[in-house]
Amino acid sequence: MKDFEFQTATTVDEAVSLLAARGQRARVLTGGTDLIVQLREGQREADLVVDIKKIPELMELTYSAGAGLKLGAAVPCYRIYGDSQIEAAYPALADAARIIGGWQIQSRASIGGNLCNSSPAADSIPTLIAYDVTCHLAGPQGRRTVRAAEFCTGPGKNVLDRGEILTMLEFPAPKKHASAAYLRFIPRNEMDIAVVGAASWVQLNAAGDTIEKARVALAAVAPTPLSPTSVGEWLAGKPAMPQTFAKAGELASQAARPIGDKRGTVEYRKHLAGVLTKRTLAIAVDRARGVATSAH
Amino acid sequence: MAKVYIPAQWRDLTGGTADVQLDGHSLKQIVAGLEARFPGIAARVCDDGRIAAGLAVSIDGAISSRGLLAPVEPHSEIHFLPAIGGG
Amino acid sequence: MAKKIHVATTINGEPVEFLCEARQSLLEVLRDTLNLTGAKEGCNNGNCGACTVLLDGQPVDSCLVLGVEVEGARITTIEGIAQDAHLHPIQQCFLEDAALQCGVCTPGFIMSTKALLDRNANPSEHEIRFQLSGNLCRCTGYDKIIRAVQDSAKALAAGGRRTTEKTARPNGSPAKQAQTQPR
Amino acid sequence: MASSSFEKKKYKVIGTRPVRHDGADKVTGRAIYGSDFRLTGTVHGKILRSPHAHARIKSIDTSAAEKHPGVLAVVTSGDFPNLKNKIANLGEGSVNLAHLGANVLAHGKVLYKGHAVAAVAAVNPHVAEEALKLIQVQYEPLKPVVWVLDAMRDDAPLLHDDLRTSSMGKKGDKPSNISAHIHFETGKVDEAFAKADVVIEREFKTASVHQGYIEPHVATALWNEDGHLTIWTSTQGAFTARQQTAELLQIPVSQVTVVPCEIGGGFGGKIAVYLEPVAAVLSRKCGRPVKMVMNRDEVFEGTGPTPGSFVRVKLGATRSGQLVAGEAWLAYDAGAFPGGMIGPGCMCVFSCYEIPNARVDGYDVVNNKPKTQAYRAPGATQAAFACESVIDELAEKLGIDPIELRLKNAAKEGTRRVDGPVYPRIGFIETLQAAQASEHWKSPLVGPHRGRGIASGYWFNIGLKSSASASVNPDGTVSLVEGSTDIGGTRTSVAMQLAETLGIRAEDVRPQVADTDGVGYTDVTGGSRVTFATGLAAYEVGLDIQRQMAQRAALLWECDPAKVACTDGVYKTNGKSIAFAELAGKLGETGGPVVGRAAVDPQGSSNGFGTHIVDVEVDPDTAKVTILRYTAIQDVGKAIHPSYVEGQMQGGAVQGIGWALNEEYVFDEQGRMQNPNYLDYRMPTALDVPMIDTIIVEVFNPAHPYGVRGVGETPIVAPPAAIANAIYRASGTRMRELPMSPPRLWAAMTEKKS
Repeated sequence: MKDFEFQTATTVDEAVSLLAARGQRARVLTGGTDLIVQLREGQREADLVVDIKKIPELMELTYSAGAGLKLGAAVPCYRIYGDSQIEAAYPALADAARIIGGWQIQSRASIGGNLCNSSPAADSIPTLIAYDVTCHLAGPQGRRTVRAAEFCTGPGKNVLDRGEILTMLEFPAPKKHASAAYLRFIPRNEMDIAVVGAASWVQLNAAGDTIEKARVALAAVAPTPLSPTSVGEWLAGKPAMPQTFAKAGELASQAARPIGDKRGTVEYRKHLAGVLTKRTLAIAVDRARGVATSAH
Repeated sequence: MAKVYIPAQWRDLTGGTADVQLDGHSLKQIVAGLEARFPGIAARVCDDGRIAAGLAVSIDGAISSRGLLAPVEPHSEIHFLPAIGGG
Repeated sequence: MAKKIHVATTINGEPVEFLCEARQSLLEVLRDTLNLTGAKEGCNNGNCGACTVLLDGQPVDSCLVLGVEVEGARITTIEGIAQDAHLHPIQQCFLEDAALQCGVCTPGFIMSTKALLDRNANPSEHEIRFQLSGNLCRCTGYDKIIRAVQDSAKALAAGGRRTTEKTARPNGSPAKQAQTQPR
Repeated sequence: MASSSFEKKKYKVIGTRPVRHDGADKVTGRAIYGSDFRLTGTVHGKILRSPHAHARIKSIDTSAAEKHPGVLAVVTSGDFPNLKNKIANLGEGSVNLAHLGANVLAHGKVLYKGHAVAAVAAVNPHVAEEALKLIQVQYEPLKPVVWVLDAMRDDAPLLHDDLRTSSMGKKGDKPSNISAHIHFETGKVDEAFAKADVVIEREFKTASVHQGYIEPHVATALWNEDGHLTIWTSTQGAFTARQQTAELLQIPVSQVTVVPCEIGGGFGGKIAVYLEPVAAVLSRKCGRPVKMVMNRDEVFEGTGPTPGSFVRVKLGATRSGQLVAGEAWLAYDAGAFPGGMIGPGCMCVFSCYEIPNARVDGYDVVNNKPKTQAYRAPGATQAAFACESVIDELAEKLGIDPIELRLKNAAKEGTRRVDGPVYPRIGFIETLQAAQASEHWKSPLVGPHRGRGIASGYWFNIGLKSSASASVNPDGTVSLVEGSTDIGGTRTSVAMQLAETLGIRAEDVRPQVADTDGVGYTDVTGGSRVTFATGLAAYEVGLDIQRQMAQRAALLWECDPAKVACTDGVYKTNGKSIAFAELAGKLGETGGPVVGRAAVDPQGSSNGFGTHIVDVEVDPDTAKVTILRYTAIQDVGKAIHPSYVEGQMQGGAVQGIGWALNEEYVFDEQGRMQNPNYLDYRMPTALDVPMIDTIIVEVFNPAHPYGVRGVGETPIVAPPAAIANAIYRASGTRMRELPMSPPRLWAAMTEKKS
């Protein structure tokens, strides 16, 4: 691989000014599990690599039942599922964090990095969309926020401007009678890229028998992670039962607009979008009712 | 006499004969005997004085590595086969 | 030629300093600069785990870490596992359980196993398989590796000594060996 | 050679499970594999590879690369001798040197994406890679042909203008991509089919798969000032690597020393040379040791997958289940150059059964894929997938238990194979009986979407040449030197046979694998031959030492050496006795060192049969297959070190599971591999398989003193068919294409539903 200059930033401002000066020729390093591969294989080139893991703000991981979760953009995945409180409050986040690569990858890779890599097949992004996460950005023009659903703009593309970095992901405080789940389909049982991924978030009524509100998000069925609002809207007010999940699956299947490639055909991906939507809804509803359910 | 099986693809030279009895103490002698009876067949067996590449000779059920020098017993059974390799 | 950067780190408990180019991976530095060739390169893109080392206690693919990133870090490699001229119980169990054939994936598996047993002293078979799924082995079919991990857990629980009883076959049946008399 | 007394003998060493001699080095990271070896002053080589699957090379301009700072040498095929179509015999098979050379560095044409075109040596691998980008190659792209049946068509693009079909030595009259046609025929096939009560004919396809060894290819070459070339490499056979390299460079073999480093897996894929000759020429040009290591994508794109295939099998049987007729038509990829695995494919397709009337046609077909190489029972797995699937279907149609049907038709001693030869004592029936008696087969499989499958497999297991020597140390230990590179514990399985012969402990033999100057010629570690043939050499070394030791004892006792007997390592005569170790301490005073030696060349194959049972569950929604339980049963003759025998069976089974379910080369329309990495070329992880139960069957092989048959290859043969048969029982869908990956199985299940 081509050599590059390496800088370690210790403040957000320092990172932003280093990156802004070089534009597209500068790359951000967090866990490196995408970037190093891309540089090595020539998919990306960089004159400057800026390590942002030493910025305290980006390594922050704080949770409270009232304020929700603040997940620094560079926090590695293992710290998420290693925290039982966070796992209990955001089980779909733990579902995703646990299956991004193998354990060695999870020791390094961050959810923020997964989002910024902006792969349509990224495992964590449907979960961020389902939880309606707010992305905090910092750039030469100052700070701003973007909803997770609006972050990605194309395969490998996103809303980040020149010199701008993701600093933190803010998860709304968990609500009563609400929960979520993430599942992906892969041919192996680990170490694979999602053929299709699906995250479902549901808010049930107090009795736990009706879905009041829902969000479904899908991976690898469109150029960006897809959040078919039609599915969520249809689910509102429906009984929380298998027939409902199956019908929602059909809607998700219709909303999916995948390509056929080495990982799966168009028909198979559309079909899987339905299967996984159905299954994640069932798990999310169980969890919302307080039944501990593993997605793996 | 050794019994020599003629591969199906060589029977164009033997008028369809599928096996013959031949005298010989070595494969070299057997091949000479074959050639005497079925002119042209030696060119299928040998290349440059050795067993042709891609060909193996089985004598009494065992693939021989001794080429034309392989010993042949009075009641040996001889087959010509594609060579095998292993992983 | 590219400029080199000075890095100070700790490897297997000893302070180490080296110079490297920014593009060099930790794996390259360990192998080519520091002559610690126990970590192996199998794929160089984080998919096989043969280069697994512990970085501040966490298992990482050293091919996906830049040498310049480990400034101030603590690194443990396969060379740092055996203590006082004795094999680590995990190494001993891998040996005795014949959990290696070609052996090229073995250092990575041992490092991941150590990381696992450091956190979970008694993992289930499923947990072992899940946590080791970032390490590929092409020779063994994993059976004997999983048993070696189970035996390592027992050995560590017994204070590092190998317990006499090897991990039982599934369904409690001993390894079967059908004898057939020649006719 | 073998006496029946051995068959009943109780062994002291054989059948035990000592810790392997190289074990400590391998669990501490100290063992020196190819890429761990480094000489002072080493520089690094990298290869430029073709982006096209099929193209003519119009020009190569290396001038900019040569000027790049840090570059020491650049080579192309022009730096190699011009090799004519000379056939070199490599022991296990032969090779056309012109083809081998053109595979190492392309001449005139590139024949697959990843085909090596030029190479650079530079101060480090990064600089070498930079220099590769500066080499200007002008290509004239040609239409590629990838699928084997497409390549056979009359209008297919031709890879080689001069290639004509060889039918057992008879050449075709026009250029073709079909390099060979094999034909076997026995009995009256058409008549027998006409009379059969039941006839089933099916077609099968398999994708290209790779051996997948974790260690990439690597070589370090030093062309010394005195003209001697030394190569440190990772190879299955140091002597064949030496011969190939010498032939390609047109230098005498004595001018080349190949040092086999520890090897990180091979499975058939590390027999052909790729890097060795290139590193050698780079070293000659720059006067420095040159080390070359492939990246993983180079391993996938530039080294040998095993053939993708198309196979048609037709079987005819009586109502009672007697096979009366068989027909098979097989077309296998050869890849870029002729000489694939079609021969063994044809010989193995019906090798498990006695079929009185049968016809087999096979075609070796060149196409725009990397040159195919052996992979564990090369050619047999594709054939068994077809035959064992049809057998299963036949059993179902006839309402006969699949094991009973196999037992009724099983090959046994005296069975004449379709290709002609007659089997000696073999153990196929015993594996079927062991399967029948197994707890797995007897226990019911419950639950929806689950099914149990069974299939059998065969591989020849070869003999070939092995050399060994051993010297007795004064402390009673023995240092053994052998030539078989140790990929999976064979130092120990060979040493154990020497220990058993001498009556000493396995730990008292120190085995060492020597380089090509340190030991007599030894063929590759392959063909399941090392424990058999090198083990035989070790046994004969033991007899040689024993004879000499008896002479020394006779000298001490002033008696006739013929009067000295040896049992279990104790030498005795007339009430006097001396143990091996004590006698070893007296060698200095009785005539000096004792060195035993042996060179063997056992003829024939030892015939390994296996039967596998598998339980699967098929997800009815996603068509994903989960392996629930697996049992591998095999006749190994004699298990020298049972742990490593089990390990071979387990490893082979899991490779077979990968081949069955997910592994495949995915090509785009331009013939470019889409998945040259471990993420998308999906080998099984630990989480994808259960424990693999093994049942070792021991039917003594009369051709070996301890009855060894070899074990490594047979276990990969049965799994795809066994899993296909299980999937059918779980889902009602018969899969006739590998891999049976979720998208493919889902499509088949969906089609069946509609």
